[in-house]
Amino acid sequence: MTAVMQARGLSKRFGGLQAVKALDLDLYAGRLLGVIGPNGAGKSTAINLLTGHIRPTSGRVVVDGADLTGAKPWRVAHAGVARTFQIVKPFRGMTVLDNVTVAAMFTGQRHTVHASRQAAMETLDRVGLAGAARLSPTELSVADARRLELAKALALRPRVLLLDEVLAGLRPGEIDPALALIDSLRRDGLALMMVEHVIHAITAVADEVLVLHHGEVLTRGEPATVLSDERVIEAYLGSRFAKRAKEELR
Amino acid sequence: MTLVVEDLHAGYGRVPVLHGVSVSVARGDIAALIGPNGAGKSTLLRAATGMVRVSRGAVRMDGRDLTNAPIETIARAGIAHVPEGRRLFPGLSVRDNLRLGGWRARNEDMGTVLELFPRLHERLDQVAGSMSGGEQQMCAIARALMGRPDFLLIDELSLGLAPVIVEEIMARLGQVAAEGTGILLVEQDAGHALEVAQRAYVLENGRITVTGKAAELAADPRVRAAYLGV
Amino acid sequence: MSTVDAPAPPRTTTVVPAVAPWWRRSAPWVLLAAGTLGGIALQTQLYTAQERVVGTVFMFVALATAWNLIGGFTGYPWFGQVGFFGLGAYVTALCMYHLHLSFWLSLVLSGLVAGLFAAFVGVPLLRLKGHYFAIATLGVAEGLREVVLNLPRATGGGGGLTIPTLGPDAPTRWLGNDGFYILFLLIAAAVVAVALAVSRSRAGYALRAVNQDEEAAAAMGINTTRTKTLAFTLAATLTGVVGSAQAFRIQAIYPDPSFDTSITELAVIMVMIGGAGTVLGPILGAIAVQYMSEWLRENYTNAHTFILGALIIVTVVLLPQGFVNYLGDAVKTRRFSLLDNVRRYRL
Amino acid sequence: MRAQILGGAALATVLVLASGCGSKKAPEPAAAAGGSGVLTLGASLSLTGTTAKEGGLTKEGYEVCKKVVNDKGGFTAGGTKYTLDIQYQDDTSKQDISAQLVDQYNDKGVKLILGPYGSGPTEAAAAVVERNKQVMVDSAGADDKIFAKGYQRSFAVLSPATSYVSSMVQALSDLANPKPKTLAFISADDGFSKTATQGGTDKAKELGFQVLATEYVPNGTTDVSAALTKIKRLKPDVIVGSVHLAEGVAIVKQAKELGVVPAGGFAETVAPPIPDFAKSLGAAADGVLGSSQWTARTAGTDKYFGGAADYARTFAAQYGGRQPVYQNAQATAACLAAVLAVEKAGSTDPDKVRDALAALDTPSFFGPIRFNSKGMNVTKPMAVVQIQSGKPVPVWPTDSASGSLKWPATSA
Amino acid sequence: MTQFVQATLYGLLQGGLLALVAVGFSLVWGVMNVVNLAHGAFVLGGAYVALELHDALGLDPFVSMVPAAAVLFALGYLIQRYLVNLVVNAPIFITLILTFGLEMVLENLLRVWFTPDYQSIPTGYAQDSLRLPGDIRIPYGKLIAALLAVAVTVALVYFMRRTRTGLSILATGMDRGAARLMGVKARHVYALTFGIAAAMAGAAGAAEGAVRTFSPADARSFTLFSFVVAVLGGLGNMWGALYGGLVLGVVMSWGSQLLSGTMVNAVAFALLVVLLAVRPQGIAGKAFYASRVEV
Repeated sequence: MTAVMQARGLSKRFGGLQAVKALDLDLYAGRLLGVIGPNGAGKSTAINLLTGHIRPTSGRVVVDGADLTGAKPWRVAHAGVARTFQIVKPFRGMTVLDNVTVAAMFTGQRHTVHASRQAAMETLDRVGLAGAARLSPTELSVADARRLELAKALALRPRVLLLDEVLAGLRPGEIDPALALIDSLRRDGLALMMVEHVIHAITAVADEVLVLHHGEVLTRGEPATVLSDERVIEAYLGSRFAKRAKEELR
Repeated sequence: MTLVVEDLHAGYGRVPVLHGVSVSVARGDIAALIGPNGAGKSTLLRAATGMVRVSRGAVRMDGRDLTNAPIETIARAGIAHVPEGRRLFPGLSVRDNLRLGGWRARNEDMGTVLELFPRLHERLDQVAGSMSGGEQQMCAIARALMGRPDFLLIDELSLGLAPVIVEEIMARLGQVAAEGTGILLVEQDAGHALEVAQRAYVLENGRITVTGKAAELAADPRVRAAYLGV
Repeated sequence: MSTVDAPAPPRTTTVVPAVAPWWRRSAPWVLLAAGTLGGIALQTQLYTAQERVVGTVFMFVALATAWNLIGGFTGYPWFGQVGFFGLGAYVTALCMYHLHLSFWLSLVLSGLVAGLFAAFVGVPLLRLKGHYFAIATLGVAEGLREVVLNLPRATGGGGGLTIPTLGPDAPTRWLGNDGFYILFLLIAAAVVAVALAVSRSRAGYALRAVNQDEEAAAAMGINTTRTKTLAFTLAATLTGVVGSAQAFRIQAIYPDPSFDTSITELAVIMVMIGGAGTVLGPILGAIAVQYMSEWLRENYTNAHTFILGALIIVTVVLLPQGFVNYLGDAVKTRRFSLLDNVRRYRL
Repeated sequence: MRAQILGGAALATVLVLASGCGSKKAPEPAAAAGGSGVLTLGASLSLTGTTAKEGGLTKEGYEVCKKVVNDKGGFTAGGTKYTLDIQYQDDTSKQDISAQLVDQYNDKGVKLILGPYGSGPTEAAAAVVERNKQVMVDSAGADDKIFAKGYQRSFAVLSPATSYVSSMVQALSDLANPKPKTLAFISADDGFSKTATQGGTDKAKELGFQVLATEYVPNGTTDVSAALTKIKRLKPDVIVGSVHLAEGVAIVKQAKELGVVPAGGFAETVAPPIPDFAKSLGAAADGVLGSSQWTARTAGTDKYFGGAADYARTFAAQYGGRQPVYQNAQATAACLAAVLAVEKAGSTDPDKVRDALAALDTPSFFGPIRFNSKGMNVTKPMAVVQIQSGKPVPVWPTDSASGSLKWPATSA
Repeated sequence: MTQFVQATLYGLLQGGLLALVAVGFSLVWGVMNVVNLAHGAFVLGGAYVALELHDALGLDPFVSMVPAAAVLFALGYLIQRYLVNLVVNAPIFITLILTFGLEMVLENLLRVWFTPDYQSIPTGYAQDSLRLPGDIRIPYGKLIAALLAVAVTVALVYFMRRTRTGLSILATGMDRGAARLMGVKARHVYALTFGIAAAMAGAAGAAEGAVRTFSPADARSFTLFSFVVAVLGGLGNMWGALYGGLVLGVVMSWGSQLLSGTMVNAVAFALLVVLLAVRPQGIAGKAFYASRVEV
């Protein structure tokens, strides 16, 4: 099996700060890579590097064999890579429907306004936001705003989906449906990467987990193995969490 | 001597976020407000200090009504707010940031807060924006304390900090409270907060769903599952 | 230990059709056509000088609408519009004076040159944001004026250039007040039509997305650089056409009035007062401001700039988001109080 | 929703346009036939904008004309007794508004137009006057370019732009002793100043002067140091400025600052006769030559104003003792020419007034008024003044001089 | 060579004066993100105050800088407190248009009160100059003005960095919400900032009055040059206006030596556009002003 999206030796330096260092990763169709790490570990920078929002200092990004290193974000999007933002970025002056319509419209192929609106409506239906189509994004609850963010990414009809803390701010009761939705996307054959703080969510859906620390990969592998790794516990989880994690995994 | 938030309704524009929240802190106590991101924790603090308009309910300090007073009036009344994202003055030195903290009280004496956070001592002339996250958080709290507030509201203290640093700062907060300041601590990461606090509130979707002694909440299975579980 | 269960917040569940019915979509076009016909009908009722006044109103409708494409839809504060206005004017003057080309050909060429120049300078300029974009475009406009001033052989420098409109030298006869009224009416209608088409097309979605959040827009697959540059080029082309028509109308053109910053300022004020980012706002703003300024000038010889300035101040304090946007919000929320509106934006 | 707003507003738009502009009616007759009537002149003036100051002076001149003519009981033309009325509108110093105002006067039946201030607005107004078959007497648009277009219905009472500098060059040649040999020109960068410079350099070469340099400075600048620094090396005998007030003051001021001292002195158009010039520069203004359309010593009389000195008295009486400047006088003269032409034509019919203007040949307080085939008044000489003890003193032509040229005017 | 030295010195002096005119404009822009198009009218206001004081009391215009600053401070404070503060949270263009309307009003008032005449304030010494070897001249009037420009800038920096009020202005400029949390009264601080900027404009106007002619129509060009100087120098640095003014003065002076005299403005604008394309934050600007937070 070949990876849909590949990164090799991806690095980014901001002035004196090494935000991401020599990151390698492979995203496969139908598989979900979970990325965890403390704030400032370089998780969001990694996504920005993959999607072209930040130009890497060195390293390569390849999608389907095409080199997209340093390509502009819209080119990466056209190549089938969609993303969500950690801080949701709705177009506030537009309705929810128009927000998704924009995403459905510029996928690389030409779609008419008419067709895009239809497609947008279908996507909203899938994430359960159809009823809010005419609302302003500012009127949405936190959970619905996250749904909108996801709908916008899905409307691009991507093959790779990079999720930046989509579960943040969701109530316990809202996390499970969201995970079910993500799981269904995986079954549809999307290559997924999910940056997350909610660790038990990662363990529930991830096929592989990667831990970032100070911009470097601390470890990677099966969720259970990674979460019981001593270095991860020391650097990130802290002993108290590790104890609970162990109990839960058992 | 208490800070009381009563039946507070507030939101942004036409979007209500808080639906009747009541919280109170006494001087010398620490109260923790926990809940998921987006539940309205920050909005509660912002409404209490005048940064967000209150549509119904009241904010009172020692009986004095501060509802919808201008931000600076509330600050001058003795309520300090360490806001989300710390909001240090990035281009100014730590010294100038601290001076600004003491601006209202005309307090130029940095000795007390530097004792509390000795790390800041060697950073006094460094530009605030260039420090690490933990140091910035200490600077933000020190800046708030420079105003010698009666109440200190802290938003997401642990965000982005290494657990070790969080523990260090939490310990200092205990000291601060012991000297008579009331602290309202807003946290997504409930573990530490419930350890230092006397009282705790769980805020979900703009409503208080659980209140009680911090220790009891820490033992509550639902709270454990939702906010302490892995 | 007390526990309260939170009821779930109510959710709106009205499902709306994705696409509006045809009669709704075509309504603005019908109105535009009706407005244009109304403008032609109005002509029979006007004196010559009034034709000039209303013709100037049409000119500003076109300028404000063109400005709105980049300034309103895309959110780039374009403070150098008059540069392209003057460029169009001088291209027309040069074509007609030196090359003896017909006005109509010159009109097209003016638009093209203004557009090409915009495409050329747009790429570096559109990397700037906010006030910096404003000052850079202002610099380009002032620079163009200086270039015109310093090419006396071609442009006559400060001495100006007169477009031949009489006798054997004239490639195109002057159109007369009636002719220019119709010309400016048609240009205004055409520019509004372009704005309307853009507003409802893919490009319109792209421009608004760029305005709201450029980073997110790029992540949605929008080529933001191309989108911005196209909008800028389109706005500049239309502005160049307007400048060309105005040059032919006044015949004798000089650098200072052709590159007069107050033309840009007026266009910006019209868009802001009418409502940025809407099709209707700039039209209403242009009519209101130009009509008011003309009326004040005629009736208050010494104090007209004072009164107009004061009116502008009062208007932006009461309606910072512009008339059309205010009305839209107010109708939606059923809150019409202007004092509430002021409260939203004051410190 | 948006469509409804759009609809309502578009309707409102049409209504506003329709109600605001009124309906087309036949113009009211300008004057009743026989008996008595009012002759209405229309003037587009820059009362605000860049030439607001000069527009104000022009208006004062027109007002003096109106008062004097009406105080004399008006005038008679073709058996009808007329009083004079002048309508003003602000053109904000912009040419398109000036053109619009001339159209507006035409709509109201006002066929006789008094010129605006400045060459740009005058040029725009002249084109409209020609099309509407109105008649314009130009008081302040001096650029020869306006008259090169074959217009038949615009007449300028003032001497053309080319004579502004050439008159001073002629005066230097006639009067200066020791006679200067070398000249350096500084010209503002507008059409009028450049035309004047051209006239001056042509004249200088004709009279055997050596022109060392012609430097251009931006119109209206207050910093001419670069031009002066360049000229300093050349050590000209005279520095000649073809400028407006701001640049004119700056040249003398900064020359002093920079130690640029021509052996002879300074000569400048437009600026020196304006009282502000001497007031701004104090002692440094002394000795500067200036060209003026008119002085209180200008030769000639007419039946309304008498001689130039009488005019000055009349003006001072009306404006609180202030002495007129040439911009006032040329405006009055334009109005006077219009009145004289109507009298002569015996009618207010614009075609007849035009013919009367074309044939006009009369002395006046402003000097001779006679137009050539282009409509320019080339018979009237410019006057040259020299600032002496803070006052502009006419020194050339000698027959209307009140003092003699002091030369060299500067001392190192 | 002499010519070059003379041009450079003269450019520096002119630049100092440009800096004095622009420093208030730059302050208001940097602290409040308000581009004050009425700034030029404030400068003229100072010039007319000095003119009136000279005509009535015979005061030297450089002495009049103080009363001119005081009058303009009051005017600026009131305008910000009761007008501009009303739209501070509206999109940036609204403040631009508001101050544009203000400029129209002030310019009209100046024209009605002081007539459209060109004015100047004669001084005994302004046209005299210091002679250096090689017949290089330094005019006293401009020298005093330039030195005062430097002095005022230094005083401003000291005020901003060392005083309570200055610190509160700086803090409010960086993060208004956080400053208010410190108990800083934002309305007052904004009004104070605008007042200080207007005061400096007034002082600059008095100095301009001593060295050049002026009329109400000059308001525009004062604003335009302040704009250029502020951008060249960069925002967020108190020295920015001084750098920007000196650079612009010298470049324009050199430019008009090498090129035709009418290219001066073209040189200024070319410099501006190139600098913006290469280094948008200006010569000495700080990037963090781009990420200001306002509540």
